[in-house]
Amino acid sequence: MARGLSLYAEGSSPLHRAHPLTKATLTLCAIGLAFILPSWPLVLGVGVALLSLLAAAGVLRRFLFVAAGLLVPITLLLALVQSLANPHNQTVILPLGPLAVHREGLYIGLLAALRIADLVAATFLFSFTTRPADLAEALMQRGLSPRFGYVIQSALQIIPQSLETADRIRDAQRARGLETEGPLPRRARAFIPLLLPLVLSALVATQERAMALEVRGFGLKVGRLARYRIPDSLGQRVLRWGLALAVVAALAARLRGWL
Amino acid sequence: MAWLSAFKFRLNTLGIVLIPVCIAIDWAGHAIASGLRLPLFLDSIGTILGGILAGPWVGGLAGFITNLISSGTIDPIWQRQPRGWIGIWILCFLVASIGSTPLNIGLYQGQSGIPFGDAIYTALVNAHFPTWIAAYVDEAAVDLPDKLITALVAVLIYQGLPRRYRALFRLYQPDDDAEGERSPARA
Amino acid sequence: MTPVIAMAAARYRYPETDHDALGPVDLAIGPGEWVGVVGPTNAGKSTLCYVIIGLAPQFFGGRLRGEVSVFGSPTASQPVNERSRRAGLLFQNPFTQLSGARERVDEEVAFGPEAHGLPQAEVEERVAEALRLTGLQDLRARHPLDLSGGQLQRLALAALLAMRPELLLLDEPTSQLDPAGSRALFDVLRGLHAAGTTIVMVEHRLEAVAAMCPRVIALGEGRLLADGAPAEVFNRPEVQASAGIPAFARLAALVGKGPPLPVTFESAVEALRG
Amino acid sequence: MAEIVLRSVCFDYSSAVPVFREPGITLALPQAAIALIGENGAGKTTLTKLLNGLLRPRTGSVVVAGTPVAERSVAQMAPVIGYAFQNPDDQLFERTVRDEVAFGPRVMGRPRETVQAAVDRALDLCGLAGQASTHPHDLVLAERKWVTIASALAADPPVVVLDEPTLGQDWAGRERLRALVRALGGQGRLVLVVTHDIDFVAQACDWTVVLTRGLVRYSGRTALAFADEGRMEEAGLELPAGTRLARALGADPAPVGDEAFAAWYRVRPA
Repeated sequence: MARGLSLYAEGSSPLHRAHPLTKATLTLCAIGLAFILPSWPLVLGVGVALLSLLAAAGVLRRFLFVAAGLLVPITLLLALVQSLANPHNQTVILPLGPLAVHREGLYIGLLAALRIADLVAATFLFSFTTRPADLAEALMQRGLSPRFGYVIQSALQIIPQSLETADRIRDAQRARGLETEGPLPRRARAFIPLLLPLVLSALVATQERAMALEVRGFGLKVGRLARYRIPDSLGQRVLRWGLALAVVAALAARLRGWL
Repeated sequence: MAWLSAFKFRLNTLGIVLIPVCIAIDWAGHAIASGLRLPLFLDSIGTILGGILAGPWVGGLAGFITNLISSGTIDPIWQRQPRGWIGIWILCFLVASIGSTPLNIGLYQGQSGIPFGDAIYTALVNAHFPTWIAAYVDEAAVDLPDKLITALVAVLIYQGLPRRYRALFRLYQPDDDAEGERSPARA
Repeated sequence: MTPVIAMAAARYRYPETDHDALGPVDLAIGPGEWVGVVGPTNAGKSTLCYVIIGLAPQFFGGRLRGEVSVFGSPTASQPVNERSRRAGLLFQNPFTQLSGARERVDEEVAFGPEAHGLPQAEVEERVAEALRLTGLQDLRARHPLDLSGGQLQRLALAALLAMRPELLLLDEPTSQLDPAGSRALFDVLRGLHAAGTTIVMVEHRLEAVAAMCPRVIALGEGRLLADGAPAEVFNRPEVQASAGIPAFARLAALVGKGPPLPVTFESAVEALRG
Repeated sequence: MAEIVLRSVCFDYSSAVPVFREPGITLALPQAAIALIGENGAGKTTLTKLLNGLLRPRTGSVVVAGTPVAERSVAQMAPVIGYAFQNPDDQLFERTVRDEVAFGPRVMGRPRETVQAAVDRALDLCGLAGQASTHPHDLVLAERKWVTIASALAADPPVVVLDEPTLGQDWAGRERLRALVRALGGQGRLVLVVTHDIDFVAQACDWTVVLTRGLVRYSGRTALAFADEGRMEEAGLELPAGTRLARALGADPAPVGDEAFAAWYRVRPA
């Protein structure tokens, strides 16, 4: 059973073993390129590169499964609204009463959808292959305060727990006679009895957890030592700088009108 | 301007532990709302509550991390008065709608991705309004009722909390350095 | 012999309340003692733990009067997180005292030693030791939330033991556990006691206190009602009226034995045999 | 008249791990104070959740107080069967203990005066009369647990389920709970106590159900429930204090419960 709010999938591919900062750079640069590059073949190229990386990490099938539910409605909505309403619209493909489907808007909508697909693929590539604990550790080794490291790690753990608590609360309140089905006003009235126990018990837990952490020495002003070494390499460093330069170059080229 | 002291950065262990909890409440609020099939997000209740309880940094960091709006720009003491509550709503609404619009323009050609708002967008663009106005109204039409109810719920929850929790999490006191009377609790 | 815990006329009041939750209390607990603390709900048992560890007043605010010192230094002068090097407090709820930020049992145990800035080799050594003492070696790679309640409470204990505390306070450690979970926790405590750790344990299961703790103190409305050997303390009428009577003493009384009533299984068998 | 009847109830959370496998659980429980005991994972919680429809059986039927559960929603079962779950913090949300206890009967749409009277009665029974206007979260855990018990009683249901009610209770709390469970059982209600506290079972419950790995191993008078030591061990349970003591003194069969212990001791062979 997955316990943290993490999509991390165990694996041993080079991507799994890469330094978290390398993967973070890769993800951010891929997103940057997807939005800087102006024409669809280039944006598609970024997507294909990301897909092959997903395949290399052995998570392509999982990505397609998760992404489909996310991307299909966005694509439809973007294509529909932009083809109906976009300042660049000129060429009518299909008249629809007072509105009309336009070629330019359709292209713009689909290009935007393609960019979002790149963004989603890049994000998933990162989260499928990176353990959140490793990311937090890597950031802390680069100087992030351990308190913020705690916030990041704890948030990822606590969200799914609170969703489980929400299920238990729903059971308890229904057993007391609370209806959670039916017309909208009745469902709306159920919101507070379902949410408030969660808030209150979360505050109880916060107090107890804060006390327990103090008792374990949390917040001591001591030099924090690395928990474990996260392997980095010259190659990865070169790759990180190379990717960053590529984004800068693409931006410059775009601004200069070379692309 | 005494209330400016609320922005001084400080976080104790309790504040640190509260941040992920607020994020979790954001998520749970949204999960419960969608479980009940309510036509609202209600996904920033924890953020606002964190802001009211422990001040701008807790609320702000929670909001920032949930990648949502920040309640962090309001003074918590001011928030405890009724006229402040309307302020919370207006502010959350403004922060959410103004913050989201450039993002929507950059990512979604100005759409909010909510059919109701996007219908307004379509109408405005076809009436030859500039895209950024259409994009803002699209987002605002979605945020206005949602943030109103979110802020209302958060304030209601805050008022319903046992006094000891209201006091326990308060990192900012009107009389900030007063010793002793910090929080009532029982054991 | 310097006491581990020394309290003189100690009184504590939570903020915004109009009565002392604890005190006045005079108490001295020496190294290696195992003291059971009994008393009804709201008698001040948890408050006693908070005062000794320093959470009251450092965390709660409020007002502490009289003298409280642990290992010879007054609690007021030392932050709780610094005291954690020598003293630990185990809470009632095994779930809320986990850091909530770690995904493995051994990483959770390492949280404290890391916060103390210990070198990695020593952290690992301490984690291994704490897991061994609590019998969790085989579960070290599990996610904490996949453990049972009893295992979770032993994990919380292991997280404290990794700091190698000389003083261990336990605030109703078994109140959320089933009998098997409680038995396993008590077994760990017996080992720690034998190894010389000073233990102060708040516990509602009077039979367990009578069987394990050589010394018992009974609290009522914040004050010390009795302090002594279990057989003596549980025979005091004022203790019986507030903290209650261990099951074996109740059964002996039922058939007209005592006083003094036997408080453990063995002594009850002996008393009732005659 | 049996208040709870389960016929051939099979249930699984996922088909890989059945909780109640073929041919399913068949069980009839009378109006009495009933203990449900068994090791962790035996299916105790699953069984209680089948009684109000929080879980629905794969096959078989469940009838509670004459009401077939399959035909009702969970909320519609609430007037019939009241629950006090293990963790009070999963349900408390009102601003006063009184409002919290009134929540159930209120959402059931009962008239205000009826609710008032029922709430007062429940608060009295649970020793909360003095704390009616306190915020539930200003009470300690053991007291919050009493608020959930009062909430379960306020709707005046013929069947009450208490999940681990003795956990965290002090001695006085246990005594009050024992009196309450006995009284409810004596009033012609069915009170089902899910517990690991075997002393409490011996003192408060007339009837005991032993569940082991999804099978009903025993359902009958508490006095005879602990005769089979192998069964107790399998269920991960100790013997009650009195039973253990009598056994050490040579009793066979050993008495269960305080009165039985005293009676046995008086006439024991020297």
